[in-house]
Order: sequence, then structure tokens, then C-alpha cells
Amino acid sequence: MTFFLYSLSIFLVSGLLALISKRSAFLSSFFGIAGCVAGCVLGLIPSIQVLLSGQGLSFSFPWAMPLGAFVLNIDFLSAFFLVPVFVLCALAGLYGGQYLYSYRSTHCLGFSWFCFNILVGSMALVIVAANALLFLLAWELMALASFFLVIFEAKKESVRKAGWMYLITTHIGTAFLLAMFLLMAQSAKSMNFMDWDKLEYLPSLARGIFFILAVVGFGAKAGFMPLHIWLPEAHPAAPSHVSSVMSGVMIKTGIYGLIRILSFLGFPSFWWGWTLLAIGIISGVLGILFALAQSDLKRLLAYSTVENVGIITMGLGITLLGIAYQIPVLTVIGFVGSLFHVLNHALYKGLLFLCAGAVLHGTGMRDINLMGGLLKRMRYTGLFFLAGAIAICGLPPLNGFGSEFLIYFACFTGGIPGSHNVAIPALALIIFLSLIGGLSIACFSKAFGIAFSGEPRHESMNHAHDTGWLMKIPMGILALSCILVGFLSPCLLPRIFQNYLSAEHLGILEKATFSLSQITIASIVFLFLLGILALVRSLLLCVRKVETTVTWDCGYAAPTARMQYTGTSFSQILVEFYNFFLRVKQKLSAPKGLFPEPGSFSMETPDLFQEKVFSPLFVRTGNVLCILHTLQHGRIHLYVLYIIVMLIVLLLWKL
Amino acid sequence: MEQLINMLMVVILLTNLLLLGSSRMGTCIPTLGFQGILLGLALPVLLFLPQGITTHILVLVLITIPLRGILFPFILFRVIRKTNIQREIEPFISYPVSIFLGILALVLAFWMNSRLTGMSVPSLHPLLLPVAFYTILVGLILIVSRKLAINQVLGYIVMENGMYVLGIAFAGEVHLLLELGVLMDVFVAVFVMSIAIYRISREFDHIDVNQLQNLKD
Amino acid sequence: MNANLFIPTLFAVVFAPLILGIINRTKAFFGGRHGQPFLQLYYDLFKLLRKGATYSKTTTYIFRLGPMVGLVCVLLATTLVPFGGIRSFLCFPGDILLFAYILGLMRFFTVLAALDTGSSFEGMGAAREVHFSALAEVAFFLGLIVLAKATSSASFSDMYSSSFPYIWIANSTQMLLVGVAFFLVLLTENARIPVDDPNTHLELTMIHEVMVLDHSGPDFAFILYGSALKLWVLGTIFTQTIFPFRSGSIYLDLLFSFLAMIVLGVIVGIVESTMARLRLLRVPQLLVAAAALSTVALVLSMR
Amino acid sequence: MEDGLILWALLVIPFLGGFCCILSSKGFTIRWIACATVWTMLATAFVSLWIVSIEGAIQAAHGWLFLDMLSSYHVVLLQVVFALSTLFAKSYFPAEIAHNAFNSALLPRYGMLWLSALGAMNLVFVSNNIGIMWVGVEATTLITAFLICIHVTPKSLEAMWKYLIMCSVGVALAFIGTMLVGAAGGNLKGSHSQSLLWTFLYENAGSLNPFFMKMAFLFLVVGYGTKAGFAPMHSWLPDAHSQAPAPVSALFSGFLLSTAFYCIMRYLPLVEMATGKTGWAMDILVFFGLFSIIIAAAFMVFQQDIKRLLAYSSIEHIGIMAVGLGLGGVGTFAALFHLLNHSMGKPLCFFSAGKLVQIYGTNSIYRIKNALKITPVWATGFFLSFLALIGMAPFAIFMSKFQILKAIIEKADYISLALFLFGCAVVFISALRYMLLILWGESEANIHPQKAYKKDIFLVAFPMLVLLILGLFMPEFLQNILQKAANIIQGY
Repeated sequence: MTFFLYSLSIFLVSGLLALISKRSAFLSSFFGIAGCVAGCVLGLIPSIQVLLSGQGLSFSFPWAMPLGAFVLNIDFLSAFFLVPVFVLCALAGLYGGQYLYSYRSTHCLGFSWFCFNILVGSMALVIVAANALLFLLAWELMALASFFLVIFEAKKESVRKAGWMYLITTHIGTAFLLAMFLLMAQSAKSMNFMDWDKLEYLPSLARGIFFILAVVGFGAKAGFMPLHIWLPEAHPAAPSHVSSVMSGVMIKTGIYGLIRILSFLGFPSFWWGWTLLAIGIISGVLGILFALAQSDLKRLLAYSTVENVGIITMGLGITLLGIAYQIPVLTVIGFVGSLFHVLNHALYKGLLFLCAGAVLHGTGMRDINLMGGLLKRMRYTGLFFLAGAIAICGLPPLNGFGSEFLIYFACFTGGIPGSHNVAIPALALIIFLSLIGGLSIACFSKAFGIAFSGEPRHESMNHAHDTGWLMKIPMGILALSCILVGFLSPCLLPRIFQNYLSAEHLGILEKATFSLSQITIASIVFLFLLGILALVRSLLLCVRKVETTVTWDCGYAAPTARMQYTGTSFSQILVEFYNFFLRVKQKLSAPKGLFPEPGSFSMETPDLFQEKVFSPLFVRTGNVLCILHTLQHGRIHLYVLYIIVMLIVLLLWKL
Repeated sequence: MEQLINMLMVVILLTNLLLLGSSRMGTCIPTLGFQGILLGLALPVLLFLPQGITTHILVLVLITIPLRGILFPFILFRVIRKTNIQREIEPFISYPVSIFLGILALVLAFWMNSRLTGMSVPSLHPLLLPVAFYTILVGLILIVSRKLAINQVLGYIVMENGMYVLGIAFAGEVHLLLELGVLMDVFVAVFVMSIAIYRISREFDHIDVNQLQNLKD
Repeated sequence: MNANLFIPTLFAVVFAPLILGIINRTKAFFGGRHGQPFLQLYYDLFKLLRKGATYSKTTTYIFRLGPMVGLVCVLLATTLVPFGGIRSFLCFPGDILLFAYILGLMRFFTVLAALDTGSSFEGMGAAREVHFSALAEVAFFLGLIVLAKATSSASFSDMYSSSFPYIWIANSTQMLLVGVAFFLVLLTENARIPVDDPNTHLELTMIHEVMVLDHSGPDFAFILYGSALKLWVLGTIFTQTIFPFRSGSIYLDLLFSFLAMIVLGVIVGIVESTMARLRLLRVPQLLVAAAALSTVALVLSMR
Repeated sequence: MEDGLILWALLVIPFLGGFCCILSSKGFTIRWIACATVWTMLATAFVSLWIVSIEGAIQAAHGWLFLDMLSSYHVVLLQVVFALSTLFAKSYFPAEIAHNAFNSALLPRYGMLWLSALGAMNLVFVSNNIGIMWVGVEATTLITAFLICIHVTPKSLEAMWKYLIMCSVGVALAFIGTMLVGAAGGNLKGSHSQSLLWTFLYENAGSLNPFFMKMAFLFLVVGYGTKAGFAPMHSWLPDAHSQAPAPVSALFSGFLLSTAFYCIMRYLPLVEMATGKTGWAMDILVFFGLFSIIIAAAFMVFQQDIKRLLAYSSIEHIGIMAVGLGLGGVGTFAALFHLLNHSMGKPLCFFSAGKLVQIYGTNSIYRIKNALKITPVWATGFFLSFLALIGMAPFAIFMSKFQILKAIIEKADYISLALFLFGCAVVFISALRYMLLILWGESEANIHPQKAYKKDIFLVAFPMLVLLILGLFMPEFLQNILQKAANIIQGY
């Protein structure tokens, strides 16, 4: 635990040092990065220790704050969430050093590093806090720090809008959390989490209310549809290492919070599971559909985050259903699957955002439609992006498959053979997860294929360059860990969960890990066959003539790069098919007449919920409240009359 | 003696009605002064006649009458001269209606009094409390219904007169220091308000408060 | 390790190109022609393997990797599906998922390789491919759920085990419906009429063929062989769902399964001869219909 | 006797200082007199707090002057706000004079009014006689009225007139309430001169006439509530705040409202104890609090005047305090804590807004842009203090709001909870709407970047640091002070 406290204080001190030395970009970057990496490494020690030993650590310290207590507790769940936080933050910090350095002449790096380290520290604190007030304080600190990081380039209007939306969404979420925590504390007569296990004896109505508040409050952070609206704004706006951290681990604190609260609430009602499952399905399917329709690389990744959160939530949903209907297979494997997906998503989404950042860094562009041919110019970034894309599509042999497999597996072995109560949700999950799988292949083949392959569609691609080593190494480590985790999951999972699950449950997990081990064998066979085939091919080709020429152009004499399929055209057929959900806005001015003016076509996919739900809701509420503005009309006579009327009303009412 | 006091009270009531019903400043301000003198004379007498004249009463009378009866009307007249206002422009509520309102207010005042009797009010005279309430209400009506700033000041003074009565009705003999503090406050208030009216008339060329509507949402 | 385990893979590797020969002969028969030899694809493959290759300047290693990954994926898929009552090389609960996703990996790389050329024709094909196969995957999974529900297992080898005929008889309606759904998926995944026309040469209308326009030499051989294998594995799933025959003797079962595959070839050939290609926009409807059939089957079995 | 001296000092020194101001004519001298007075007062206030915390309540002038923990806490806060505002005024007015918005000949008068206002407010806090307390409140109205229209414009005159009339009428109603309280204690044994002493009433609160006390409280809450800015009697507030010079607005918002609110605090235990602790009076406060929060929130939506925005935010905060006070328990403690936080945050916010208005020459939010480039210190101060005011952690207002929410939930009052959270959310959204634009927006106007002075940095840093530190931990002595003050309100 001491290590953990050291780590927290390192974050704070290094952040302050970076802030103080803000005049020197180098010094502040140095302090920021060094503190971030050192803190993360120190923090990893207790986390891994807890994960491997199964012995929780706790710490308490008198905190002079009414209602508050500085109680920290690292148990299995905390440790499991801490690991990706520290790993990704350390790598993103390293990456950010070089990434941000190019902004040194126009922006204050010291402040950005200060916020970054505070963000990392507060995330860690959120995960280990065992007191409601401490949790909320860390939660708000995290929101504030990430807000400042998002508005790093606040000169841009889109960035300001993103920051605004982010802060509002997260604050409204916090309002729900405030209500929830206080109500729970009231019921448990304590603000400390350790006293909250008695909440499970509450009537189910009360627990249901807590559950709903938690889903809304934490869902706003985690990006549950329709509360996700800030993600597609904030992630593109933030510097890439920040988006990577936010998307990879910060939104997971929402998932963590939800699981933590569920752990207090005891035996779940069946509708909890249904709710989470429905949210998961909506977030997953709509998330990936919206991702597909985007042409901004980081926006696409942001929507894909919504999708992945959806998958995690689906897993949690069937976990709850498993508990409610007492099907241990669903419970155990569903839970392990969603936790594993949390870890995996942190790795590959972190990686993908870093790659997107590298592309942005190298070309200054985020629009996929203008990219092309980057694989030749940014070899490493392209390779890493490919790894990330395979992983995020859930394709074997990388890690994404493992967690999706577990969730499927739970449904196939636990849900489908069971009664209708569990078979129907399992069925729904399988169907939608398979749809998500198919669509994410479409989405990421577009992202990779259009951006990295083909010919450049814009001249700024021609002088694109690969990033420096400081940025490559973190990406490389993440890509490598995606592969390694994919291969090693059958060994890793039982080792991690052995101290957490009961023997009976471990037995169930054992079955799933057996399948995983077979998959690893298949993956090894795959690599082996691939090697042989490559050998055969090179043997065959080495004695034959190998020519290079232009791409087959159907005989058309003057093909240009502009004639290539773009991202938008690639997704058009899909977008049209799912237009019911997407409500794409198309603008077509077709050429007319004999000597037509230049025609144009444009297509954009604004967020459905933002356009159709939240904006109208907010504007309506605003307008309704504006009606009250007529009360302040400037006539003093009536003002005095207000006083008198108020007095008379009170006299009549209260006396 | 009892009859005399009753009559005084009724006269105070009537002055209020007169204030409500008249449009000319030349009538209102002397009426206000008259009301002030009546208060200054009647109340201490009413209160302390049984005990005989004390220094307290003497001081009170000596301050109240010059202040309420002479100084306030004087200040108001000065304001009128400076701002060149003769009569109230048409108020929100026409004069007959405001007299009618005044009668309603009278009913309200007696009703409030009836609510309070039996609650062991140390009231010295049955009419004291209704008169107090009534005067306050009339002041409020004046403030709310008249358009000129000067009339609002007038209303404020009327209201203060009512409160003076009320203070005596409720608290009986209040400490002199407190009385003086209150009187000073009222005096300063009237003073400050009249300066404010000067400034307004200088800036706007009118003192129609209803036209001061620039600050709004 | 039991040597038998390799039999399904062996059959696939050896006989897969034959099925295409059968399809072509059937079509020729219906067209009143003599048609190609049954072993035409074998000849083509050998010819291609002996050829050099031509690459576009635009392409990168992705383009070269695509055919290889595709072939390896489908080879791996053959090790997951039992044949003729013989369990597959890899069988474990959940191998159906690996099967589906390994085909997904194949698709992913084929699409990337297509996009790597920078040709808009190949982009078109790729877009259609990912669109249709996303729907096909749903239909396929629905079918798998029916099978899993009926057999209470999540592995092909356990599904098509020796007790499968009894289960089949008890649930024959569902199985037939699922079989039809699988057949539609098979047509889509293998780019057959009515979804796609493997013989057309109009780039604008093609799906699968257009994606491999730029491949040549051994790469193209890998692709052709890979598609033949894919047809084979999906075909085995279809035939085993429709014709659940078990005699108790391995050899008889194998023979029967092989015959079933030939029948499949004939059926595909008949379908191709009698139907026209659908408009591209109609294809999703076909797949939704397949999904609907599976759903009906599901409702029946969940009853 | 020595203890009594400090009470007299609190009362007399400001008026003395004011008197000195009017005698001198040089701007320099006046500035020094004002500073010296204010700093002396600050020291005196701290000494008084120290004495009170050691010896308990102190009295002077036969019990007419009185200082317990509640009033002492207020006195200290008042002096701090005053000191900060004076410091700010020192840098604000020279710039105003440079802009020809302020005539330096008015400086003596301004200094006199400024210091007398301090004296009048101190009078409210140290007087034990509720009548004198009323006198003090009325005096603050009259003294500060001219402070609003130091810079004579039609609008500022209008604001001043509205302030004057509304507050006078309101406070007059409070006088009726005061008299009713006196009447309620009419049957008590004790000398006549004691019947209006708060300590006397407090000791005998149980035997006050409940009906009279109820009626009195209604008058008091409407009357003082007008001055404190409770909706719907708040109408004067945005006008006055938006027209007054920034130091004055800061003072208004930072402490003038709280002064009237303090009076309500004083009466609350009396009424509650007289009516048998049924929570009758507290419900009224909760009602006013929630109503104020909602109204303020509604007016902050689409608000375009930067100072009006802040004014409505003050109404919201007074509402929050009223809710806390009305809930009792943790709520009382939290309301007092919130008072401290608000008195730190709001003046800073007004200082910064005033500076921005001064630099850009407009109150319109749309035209104040790119402030971070032009005046980094004040823009930062504005942004941070606003974030603090809308309740972002780690600033202390988050903590006090949290405690108030806790109090609401302890009462199981879920409708209030929903309204409270709704109001705060609306305020949050509408307040934040323009903030980013103000800081970073592209400015069309050609305004030169301003130099940052050390003093400005101190003015920004000091309140923010206080808010930050209190948001992270709360020293033992502060907890004790607040607890003691809260106990007085709760009648222990």
C-alpha cells in the first residue's frame, strides 16, 4: 500500500513540478512524463501483488472533512482495473511527451502535464477509494482534469463545444451519483464502503432505485447509449494520448463503479440484467453503426468505444441474469468475459488512438477520406494499427477474440440450453454480438483499408512521416501485448481469477479456459501454416518473373487517386441499409443541363440522440425556463407588489 | 378623553383616505404633515397619559412632530420645486378606484386585527392596531399604484408612520435609543430618496418611475 | 493422437476443387454444353502455381498477405468441422465461434488486400462483401443457435455426433429450415448465384471476383483454392445438417458424406442454372430471409 | 470590560475612518485611510474571534452589544471580503478614472460611504437588540444606495432607485416582524428594556407566544428576504449588481446579502423553539431556498449580461444556504460553510468580471472573448471561481453542496432533492455555456493584452487557494467554529 501512496504523491508532485516549470517546455514535459511513468510503475506493484496473491490491501488515514474518511482499499476488483490504468497511462504518457512537444510554441505544456498526471492519479484514487465522499471527490477531480485536457486546443470552436458537452454530461452523471451515494449512505448509516454490504437486505424497490441511479450516473461516464453523446465530441478534440487514456481506461471507471455498486446490492432482480443487456445491445449495435458512418478517424474510434462498452455491458447483463436465475456458467464466464474485455479494450483502443494520433501527427489530418497510402509512409504505425484493428474486430488470434469468445461461450453453454428466462437473453446477445462482429469488420477494414492502403487522396499525405521512437515504442508495446494476451489468455485468466472465484466457479471457468487453450493451439497452427505457405510462395516466386505495374483500371487511360473508393463510399451501402437508425444527412447538387456547373455531394452522420433527443430537450427546457424571464420586466411597482403578494400568500398559507 | 382619542384615530384614517384620493401634490404633502403631527401628538398622549409626562414622552414628541410633521413635508416640497412637478400623472389605478381599494384595505386591516385579538396583545386602544395596519397598507398601495417617484417616497413615509403606530401598539414603551435609531433611519431614508429623485430628474427630465424599465431580462 | 482426426481435413484438401468441377458440369449440362472436365480447377491451380506474378505499384505487404492468410484461415476451418461422423482435429466447446471468426479473419484480409490496390472496383466489391457477410453471419449464428439448442452443445463435432440422427428426427422441421438458411449463407459466402455470379466479367456488378482482380500467379492460386475449400467446409456443414445419415461404419459414413457433397454440387449447379443473379440491393433481403428461416426454426425449438 | 472594548472597536473604527475620508481630499490619502481601516478591522475581527472562541460570547453596553460564535464568524468573513474588495478597489478605480468613468473628486465621498457601510454591517452583527439590528440593516441599504450609482448613468440611477425602494419596503416589513417578536415576548417577566434583546428572547424562547412568533417570522423572512435576495423578492438584485462598480457588486454579493440572511438565522431558533421545534419555520426557508434556486437557474438560461449572470448565481447560492439552514442538522453546518465558500468565490468572480467589463467596455458576454490572451490572470480567476461556484470539486463549494444534499436525504425529502439537483444542473449548463467562449473565443475587437500585477495575482490566488484547501480538507478549528455557530442556530 505504501507503494500506492507513493505513486499517488508522485503524480501530484510531478504534476505540480510540471506546472511550476511551465516556462520551459522541455522541463515540464520531463517532469510530467517521468512522474507519470514512475507513478504508474510504482502503482503497478501493489496492484499486481493483490491480483496474484488475492490478499486485499487497505489503508485509512484521518481526513479532516465532515462525512469523509480517507479509506483506500485495493481488492481484486480494484486491482484488476488498476492494471490497465497504470499500463496504458504510462505508455500514453511516454507517447504524449513527443506528441505534445510539437505544440510547445503555442500551448502551455506544463498545465497539460499537470492535468494529465492529476487525471492518472484521480483515476487510481477513484478505483481504490472506499468512502463515498472520497470517491466523489476523486471522480470530480478526474472529470475536471480530463476536461482541461480535452480543451487543450480550445482556440478551435469544435474543441470548445466538445469540452462543454463533456463537462455537462459528466456533471449530470455526477448529480445522479450524488443522489445514489447519499441515499445508499443513508440506508447503510455510513459513508464507508466496508459497511455497505448490509444494503443487500434492503427491499428490492430501494435496491432497484440505486441500480437505476448507478446505471445513469456511471453510464454517462462509461458512454452508455444514449448518454454517450460526449464521446464522439471529446475524443476527437483531445490530444491523442489523452483520448487514448480517456477511451481506454477513464470510461472504464464507469464500468468499475457500476460493478462496485452492484457488489453492494446483493441478489439482483431479473430486470437489472435485462436492462443492462438492452443497454449493451443498443450501445453495441448503434455504436458500431455510427462508427461505420464516420469519416473522422478519431470520431470513428470514439463510436467504436461506445460499441465496446456495449459489449462489456452485455456481458454484465447476462452475468446478472445468471445470478438471478442461478445459472453459474452464465455468471462466472459472463463476468470473466466482460472483465477480460475491459482489459482488452484498454489495450487495443489505447493502441488505436495512439496510432490515430501518429497519423494526425504525421499528416495533420483526421479525415479518412483524404488519406490513403499511409502504410508505405508510416510503416510502423500502419502495422500497429493493423494489429489493433484485428484485435478490435474480435478476430483470432489476437486478444479481442478471447473476451468475445467468453461472452459467447457463456451464452452457448449456459444460456441456450437453459430455460426461456435465460435462453432468450442469451439468444439476443449472440445474435447482436454476431452482427456487431460483422459490422466491426466492415468498420475497421474501412478504417485501415482506406487510410493506410491505396494511393494518397490528398497532397499532405505525400510528406507524411513515421513518428519518433518515443511514440513508436508505446504503440509497439501495446500491439505486442494485444498479441501476447491473445495467445496467453488460457494461462492468464485462471491465474488471475483463482484467488477471486470459489472452487466450484473455478471449475466452470476451467471449461472455458480449456476452449481458450484449444484456440491458442489453433492460433499456433495458424501461424505455423502461414509460415509454411509464405515459404512455399517465396520458393515458387523466386524462380519466376515478378513484375510491377499499375492497378487494373479496366483499360481507362488516366486513373487518378481521386477516383479511388473513399471511406464514405465504402460505407455508403451499409449506411443506406441501416439508415433508419443513422438518419444520414445527404446533400446532392447534381450536374444539370448541357454545360453543367460543378456538382457536389456530401454526407454527414450527426449523432441521432444528440440531434433528436438532447438538443431539443435542452432547448425546450431552456425556452420553458425563459418564459419566467418575463417576471423581470423592469416595472418597480410590480416588483413591490411581488413582495406584498408573497407576504399575503404566506400569511394565508402558513398561519 | 376616550372620545377624543377615538376621534384622533378616525382622523388619521381619514387622512389616509385623502392621500389615496387626491392627485395634487399640494394636497398630499400637507396631509402627510398633518398626519405626522397627529401621530406625534396623539400617541404619546394616549400611551402615557395614565403615567404622566415623562422625559421619554417629551423627547419623543419633540422629535416626532418636527420630523414627521414639518421636516418631511418640507423636504418633499423642496423636491417638487426642484423637479417642477405639480400633480401626479394618471396612476395605474384611478383615484376613485384607489379610494375603493383603501376601503378594502380598511376591511383587511380590521380583519387582521380581529385575528390578533385574544392573543394577548398589549394593545392600549382597540383602534390602535387597525389604524397601524391600515396606514401601512395605504403606504404600500401608494407605492405600488403611483407612477411618480415622489409619490413612492410619500407612500414610504406613510408606511413608516404606520409602523410607528404599530411599534407602540405592540411593544409599548420602546427604549428611547431604539426609537431614535429608527427615526434617524427614516429620516436618512427620506433624505437619500429625495437626493435620488433630484438625480433622476436631472438625468431623465422626469421622475416617472414607470418609465424606468431599461433594466430587465 | 488418432490419425482419424485428420480425415476431415484430408478430404477437404483433396476433394474441395472437385465440387466446383461438379457445379460447372451441372451448369453445362443444363446449358446443353459438354463443359469443362471435373478436374479443371486442379489444372488451373497447378498452372497458376507455376506462373510468375504481377503486382500493382500501389500495393504493399497487405496485398501479398491477403491470399495467404485467407487460405490458412480456411484450412484451419477445415480442422474444426467433422466429416462423415469423424470428429474434427480441433473440437472443443465453442469451436463454432472460432469457425465463424476465422472466416471473419479471412474476409478481413481479403477485403484489406482488395482495398490495398486502390482500385475503386475492388473497393466496391469489398464494401459489398462486408455488408452481406455481416448479415450472413447473423443468419449463420441463428442457425447455429438452433443446432446448439437441439443438441445442447457448442461444438460441431458434438452436434454432428452419432446421436445426431435421432435428434434430427425429433426436430426435423427445424433442421430442414436451418439447412435452407445455411444453404443461403453458403451461396452468399461463396459468391454464387443468385448473390454473385462467379463467371461474370462486368466489374461493376461483382462482389467476390472483383476483389481479387489484381491477384495473379501463386497468390491467385491460393485464392481459388481457398474459395474451393470454403465452399467445401460450409458445404459439409450444410450436408450434415440436411442429411444426417449414420450407419455405424466409418467407411460407409464417409462415402455417404462424400456423396452428399456431390449432391450439394449438383444442387448449387441447378440453382445457378435456373436462377438469375439478384439485384445487389435485393441481396440483403435474401439474407434477412435466411435469418427469418432460422428464427422460425428457433421459435419452433424454443417452444 | 476589555472584551467589550473590542465590540466598540468593531463599531466605531469604520465610522471614524469614514469621517477621516471625507475630511481629506487627496486620492492617495483616502486610499491609505481606507486600507488602514480595513486592515485594522481585519485584525480586530480575528482578535474578536479568538476571544469568543476562548471565552464564549462577550457582551458590552449593558448587553446591547453582543458577540457570539455565529456573529463573530460573520464578522470575520465580512472583514475578509471587505479587505479583498478594498484591495481590488485600489486597482480598479485608477483604471476607471483613466477611462473617465469616475471622477476623482468623488473619492472622499466614496471612501466615506464605503467605510460607513462596513460600520453599518458590523452594527448588524454586534447588536444584541433586534431593533438595533434592524436599524443596521436599513442603514446598510441607505449607505450602499449611492455606491451603486457612483458612476452616474441612467441605468445605474434606475438600479439605485429600485434597490432603494424595494429594500426599504422590504426592510420596513421586517420592522413589523421585529415589533411582533417584541409583542410575542410581552408577557415575559423582565424589564421592559430587555424585551428586544436577542439573548433574552433566546433564553426564554420556549415561552414566547407561538402565534405571534409565526406571524413575525413571515414578516421577517419576507422583509429580510428581500434584502437577502430570496425569489420572488429578488428583482432589485440583478439590476443593482449589474450597475454597481465591481468592488461594490463584489461586496453586495459577497456579504450584503449574507448580512440580511444572518438576521434570518438569528430569528430561526427563536421561532423554532417558540413553536415547539416542529420545523415550521425551517420549511418556509426550504421553500424559499428551492424557489430561489429554480428562479435563479431560469434566469441564468440564455443570460447575456455577465454581471447579471453572476447576480443570479448569488440568488442561487443564497437559495442553497436557505435550503441548508431550513433542513437543520448537517444542513445548518453546511449552510454556514457554504457562506464562507460563497464569500470567497463570488467576490473573486465579480472582481474578474469587473476587470473584464472594464477592459472590453461591455457587459455583453458575446463581446468578451479571448480573455485568456488579453488578461490571463483575471480570465483564470474568472474561470476558476466560476467553476468553483457551480460546484466543481475539488473546490469547497462541492463539499458544502454535498453536505446540504446529505441533509436533504436525511430528511428523506426527495422532491427537494430533485428540484435542488435540477436547479444546480440548469445553472451549471447555462453558466458554462459561454465560459469557454469568454476565455478562448476568437475576438474581433482589437484589445491589447494587459499587464498582470502581483496584487492581481494575490487577489486571484488567495480566494482560490482557500477554496481549494477547504475543498480538500477542513481544519479542526474551522469545524469547531462552524459547529458552535450551528449549535446556536439550532438552539442547543
